[in-house]
Amino acid sequence: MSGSQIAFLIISALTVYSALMVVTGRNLVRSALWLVMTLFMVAAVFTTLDAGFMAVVQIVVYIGAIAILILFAVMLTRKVMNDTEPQTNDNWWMAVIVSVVIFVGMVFMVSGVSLPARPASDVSNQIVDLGNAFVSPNQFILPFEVASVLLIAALIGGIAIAMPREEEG
Amino acid sequence: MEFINNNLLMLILFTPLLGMTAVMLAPNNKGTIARIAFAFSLIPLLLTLYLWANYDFVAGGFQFEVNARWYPSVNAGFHLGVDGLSVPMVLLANLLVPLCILASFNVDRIRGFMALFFILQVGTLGVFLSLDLLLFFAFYEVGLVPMYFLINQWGSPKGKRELSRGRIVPAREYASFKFMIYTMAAGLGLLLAIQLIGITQGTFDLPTLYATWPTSNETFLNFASASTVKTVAFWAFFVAFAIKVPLFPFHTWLPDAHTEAPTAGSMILAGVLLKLGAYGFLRLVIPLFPEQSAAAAPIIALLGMLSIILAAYSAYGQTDFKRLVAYSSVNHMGFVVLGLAVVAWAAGNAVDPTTLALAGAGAVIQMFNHGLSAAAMFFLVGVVYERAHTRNLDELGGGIWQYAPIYGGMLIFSSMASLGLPGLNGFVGEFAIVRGSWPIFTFYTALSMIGLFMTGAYVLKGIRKVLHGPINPHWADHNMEMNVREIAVMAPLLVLMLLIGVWPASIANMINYAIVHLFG
Amino acid sequence: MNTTLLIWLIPVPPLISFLLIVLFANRTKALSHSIALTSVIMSWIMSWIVVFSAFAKGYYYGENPFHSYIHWLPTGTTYLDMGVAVDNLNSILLFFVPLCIVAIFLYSIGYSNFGKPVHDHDLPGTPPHHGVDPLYSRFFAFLSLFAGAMLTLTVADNLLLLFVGWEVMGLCSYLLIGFWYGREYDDPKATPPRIAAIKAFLTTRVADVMMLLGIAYLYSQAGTLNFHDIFFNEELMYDLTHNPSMIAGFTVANLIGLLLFIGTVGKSAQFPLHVWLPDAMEGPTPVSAMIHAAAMVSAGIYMIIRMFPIISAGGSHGPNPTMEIITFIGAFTALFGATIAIAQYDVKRVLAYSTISQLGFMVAALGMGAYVAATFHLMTHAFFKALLFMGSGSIIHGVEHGMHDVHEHIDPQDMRNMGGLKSRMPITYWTFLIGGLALSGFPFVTAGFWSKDEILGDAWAHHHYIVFTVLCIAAFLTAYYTMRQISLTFYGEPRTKSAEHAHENNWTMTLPLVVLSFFAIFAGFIGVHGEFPVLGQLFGNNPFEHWLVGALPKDMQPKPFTFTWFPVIMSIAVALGGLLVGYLVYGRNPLKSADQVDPVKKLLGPLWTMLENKYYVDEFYYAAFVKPAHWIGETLTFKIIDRGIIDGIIHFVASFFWKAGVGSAAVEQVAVDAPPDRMADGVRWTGDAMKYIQTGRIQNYLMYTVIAIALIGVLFGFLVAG
Amino acid sequence: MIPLEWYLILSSVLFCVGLYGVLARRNAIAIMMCLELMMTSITINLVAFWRYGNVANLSGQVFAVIVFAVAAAEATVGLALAISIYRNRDTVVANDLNLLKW
Repeated sequence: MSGSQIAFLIISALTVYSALMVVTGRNLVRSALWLVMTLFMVAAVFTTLDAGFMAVVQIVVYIGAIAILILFAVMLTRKVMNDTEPQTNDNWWMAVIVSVVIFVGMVFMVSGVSLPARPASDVSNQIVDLGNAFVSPNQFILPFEVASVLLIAALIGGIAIAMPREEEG
Repeated sequence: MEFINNNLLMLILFTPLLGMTAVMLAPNNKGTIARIAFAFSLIPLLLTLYLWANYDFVAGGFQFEVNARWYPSVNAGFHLGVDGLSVPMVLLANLLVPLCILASFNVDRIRGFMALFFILQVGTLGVFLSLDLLLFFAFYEVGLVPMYFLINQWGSPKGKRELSRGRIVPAREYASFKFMIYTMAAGLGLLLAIQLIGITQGTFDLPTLYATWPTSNETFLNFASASTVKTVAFWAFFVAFAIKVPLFPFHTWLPDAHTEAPTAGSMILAGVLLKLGAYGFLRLVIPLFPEQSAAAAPIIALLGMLSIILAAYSAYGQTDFKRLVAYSSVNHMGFVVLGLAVVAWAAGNAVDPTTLALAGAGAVIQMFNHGLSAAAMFFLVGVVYERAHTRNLDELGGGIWQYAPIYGGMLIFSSMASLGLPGLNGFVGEFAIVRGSWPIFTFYTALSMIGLFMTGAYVLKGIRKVLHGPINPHWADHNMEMNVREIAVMAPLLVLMLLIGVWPASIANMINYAIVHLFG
Repeated sequence: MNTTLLIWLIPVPPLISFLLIVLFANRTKALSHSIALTSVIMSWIMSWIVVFSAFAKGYYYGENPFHSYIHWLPTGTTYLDMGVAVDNLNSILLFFVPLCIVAIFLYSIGYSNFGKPVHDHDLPGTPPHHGVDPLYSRFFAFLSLFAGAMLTLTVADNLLLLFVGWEVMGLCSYLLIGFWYGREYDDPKATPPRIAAIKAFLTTRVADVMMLLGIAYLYSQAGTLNFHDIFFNEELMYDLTHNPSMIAGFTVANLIGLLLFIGTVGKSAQFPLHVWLPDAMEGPTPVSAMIHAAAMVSAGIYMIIRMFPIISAGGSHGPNPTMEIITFIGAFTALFGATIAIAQYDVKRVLAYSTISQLGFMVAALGMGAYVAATFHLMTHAFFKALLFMGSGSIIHGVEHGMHDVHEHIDPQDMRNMGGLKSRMPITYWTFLIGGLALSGFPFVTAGFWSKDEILGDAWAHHHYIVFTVLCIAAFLTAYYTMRQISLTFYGEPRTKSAEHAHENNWTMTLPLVVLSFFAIFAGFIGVHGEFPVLGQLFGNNPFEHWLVGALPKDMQPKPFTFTWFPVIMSIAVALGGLLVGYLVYGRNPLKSADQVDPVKKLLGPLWTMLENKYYVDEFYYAAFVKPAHWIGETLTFKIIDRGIIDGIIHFVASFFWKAGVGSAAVEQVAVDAPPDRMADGVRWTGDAMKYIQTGRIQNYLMYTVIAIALIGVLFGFLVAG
Repeated sequence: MIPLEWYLILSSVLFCVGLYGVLARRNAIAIMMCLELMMTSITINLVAFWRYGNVANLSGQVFAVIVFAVAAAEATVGLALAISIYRNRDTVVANDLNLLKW
């Protein structure tokens, strides 16, 4: 077992642990903070894959934007649900079973999948390549633009939905 | 003006739908709906008066024709046109509809009532206007449906009718059903006969058929000779229109339907719908089947005579005022049929032109007159029923004249018109018919005098049981007198009855030319 | 203004008066009678202008009468024309009809108690006892229409317009006989006015429909209904006279004449259609005068006189069946009516039967070809019978007032309740006496004598001996019952308190009586037979006859019969004899009390009962015609034919289809509907059961989805891997 | 070197944990957080396959970026919905939102 493997295991353990804390936590604010932790750990996972850019994006977008957004939402809606109530519904046991079954199935599927690792030198220039790939007509300009339109639409939609109705104001 | 001249018949035919739309969209207020319906019903009337004034009856023939593609795959066209026969009938229909509407300001569910009435108007007008067999049939059937609902939904709710073996059914359902089934059954044969003509001739266009069909020698699908085809078609037409007239022994639907229908329904039924049958004889049966008509003329005359006599006796035997008036319709239409029989006879035999013209024009005038007087009588029955809530002559018991002098005067006036008092309209038609049929069907004419006599008997019975008699204290707290609206319904009818009685040439000129043109 | 236009205008004022009263003046009593009276006076003046300008034209003016017409009804390429004409015949009617009408109108004002206030006890539709008739305006409206119709009939130049007036009069008689339609009698056998009205209308209608056939027949044969055009067209008259009709033994003209005569039988109340006339007495008395003297019954006679050329067609070549029938019915009715009249107590009913009898005289005269005599009697009869009716009305009115004064309840029309009125109602007495003597044919000074003598003389001269005998007996009875009536009413002592308190009526009622008395005496002198000693020459050699025959074509004009003494003596004898017998029985020994049995009743026994009951004709008609009509109407045609047979067939067919429908519906339920129905049931049941998974909660749906994916995955795994 | 399998299993674990959360949590915002977890697990997969596949082909990373974009959009709209519902119905409990019940 190499050092990197040990590091991965530690990171994985932390990831899983924090993820579990997200789904089981009674306090939503804490859950949200554990979510930040999880996402941070995933960024760490990305670094083990030599995807530094992805790690940075993970931190900036997920933690910096989404997680914070969620935190705000939690705080805005906080008063309707206090910590004393059960945080799971009546079907939680079924959810457990289903999740475990799905997990077993996935493990069954992925076990035995193995590809030879590429040397780290192959991935040297990835940020430049990624930038080119996004704006190159031959590669991913269309998905990229669609994604940007999607974001704009989501933005406007979010505003439109959450905006108070006139008669309320 | 140019537009009106070019589309006059289309306008007359479809402006009632405008009224229907207006009624449907009107605010939900009884008075408003009624007034709107009345106002819109005047539009066709005004257009018809314009038509009356502009129809050139000396030239005769079909005028203001409209001929559009309608059902090209079977060669049926949307062909409208009027001649001196249809103009008076259209006028009659469009005159009676506003009066009927004016008479029905108090019905419940008025919106539906008025809307159905306008549809009924379209149906009847369509029959009088169409010059295409298939179109004729279509409109003929359109008229049935609204009438069915008018009787079924707005008929008198209390009546019971006892069937065989003591089964009792609500009378209005029985009557509406009988009306519908009877007329539909008639229509079935009519439709088959129309198809027969259409298949052999390849067209449904009436002016064309006038020229080709009576002389055509085509066999039908190679198995029936031309004369067989014509005879079968003739009897199908005959039964269809005999039921509609109605002619003995096909008349029993009429007393039931008339008795149970709402007042306005009875008015339009007696005033216009019965005329469809007689009009069918003149427009279709006799011109299309001259030989067969001439052969059947004695039978037609016999049935006409039986209608006159038996219906007069039946009317005399009634205790229900409305049923009495209903039977009087059969009686009066019997005279129309007697006149038609002469026209039919003339289609295959040499007849003095004066006789023919008198019989034919007499029949049409009688149709018009009966439309006026029967409508008036039914309305007056409705007036007394609305107040006394009974139509039973014995329960009314006479003595109403003291409380309702205007009503009494009008009832006597219209009764006398219906009785055929000279100087009023009924006499003109009856005299012309009697004179016309005397040289041809002397015996039947003489016998039908029994019916004419009994007409007097039942009319006077009605007057006595309603108006005459010592003051009946039972009606003292009912306001029996007519109100202004009801007088307004009666006034035009009374004026027309007097006008036609005194100066029959006012309508007879046009009719006379039409008869000469068609059959002379 | 030219004369033909005036003729058009003659019937118009009363018709307009009718409309005006009905529409506008029906609340003002004074205005109503002013309008009505003015209108008939206008008609009267116009009529007389026309009549006298006709007289000025000379005797043979009938060939070119005042005539005017319009196209009334188009008949193919020709027209049925309506017009008016005045010739020698109807100028005579125009002379006396408007005069009588004016008298009647004036009389009606007093008769209806005008001037007294409306009394609460007088209900509309019943005879007024205390005040003015509540329906006063309506009464004048109907009278106006009646007058208008009569005048229309008189001036008509064709049979159809005549028929129009004829029938409208029928309506007016119906309305006026039934004017007191609310009246009820305690006696169940008595006919209340509303029934009498119907009886009158329907009985005459029996005749009218026959007459209509006659008109239709004539029209179809002649092509015109214009009197002048038919009678003066020799070719046409020849055809009508010689062509056989569908009935063997009758020529066309005979049959037409017979059919038209049936109209007269009804209108002029000849046997067997006389039954309506006595009951018509239920109407107010001016109406009786109008119907029985001036207007309606005269119209019937006028019509057959007018149609005389048709009726008498072929008569010169031997017996004409139609004329024989007419003569027989006339003579029979004359006797028949007279016999009934002797046993009646109702003052108006006596006159009613007298009218029937006198009309029989006219009909019989016409049947014998006595054209002039019939017309002459028509005129004189109109005067004296109008006088008598109004006199009887005056009597009744007087007795009613007596009744009102003493609060007694008797029948004011029953002659047994009268007596001694001579001194109490002098004007009425004297005028009634004049009328009665005229009716009896009192020799030389009354109009009735001359006209009746003319008829008898004609019958004798043309060898109708049986008819002559019958008419003589009838004339004797006429004089007898007239004297009986006068005696019972005026002579002796009052038999009731009411009669004792009766008093003379006001001038509106007596003035017409006086005027008509004048004519009842002097109208006879214009028709005295030219060969009558002294008087014939004195009165201008029978100007009436010379004038009247001008209405006929020259070859049809009857020759005056040769004067003989026998019929004159006979008519004097029967008149005086009848009066004498009547006086002996009733005048010399007046009844002592109202309950006293009639002296003749003992003598005649059951025959009297039969006469009193009018030979039971009404009862016979009721059993033979009215009851069967009820049965036919209520049971045969309605219940048996319509409801039973026709509806039975329809219901049978309907029930057949109904059963077929029920059967096929049953088959369909089992064979066709069941499988899809059960399937549908299953689907619905499943849906019902399954709907609970539709919780509306997104997480549940997601859960199902994931489970499904898991299952599919497992399955897939087994399939692929296994 | 770390075998690809490990990443995939990590990703699976993360996914299933998220799945459990989505199915079991009552709070709508919590559900949203769990959705983010699931989404993240997918990016791990994508990036891992890039790293172990043809490195020159950047599809894996590109898709990962697009997943970020989708996640951001989803979070925006989802949270807006949650707030809107909260405003209208005073609840963010997913079980109470059952208007589309049978």
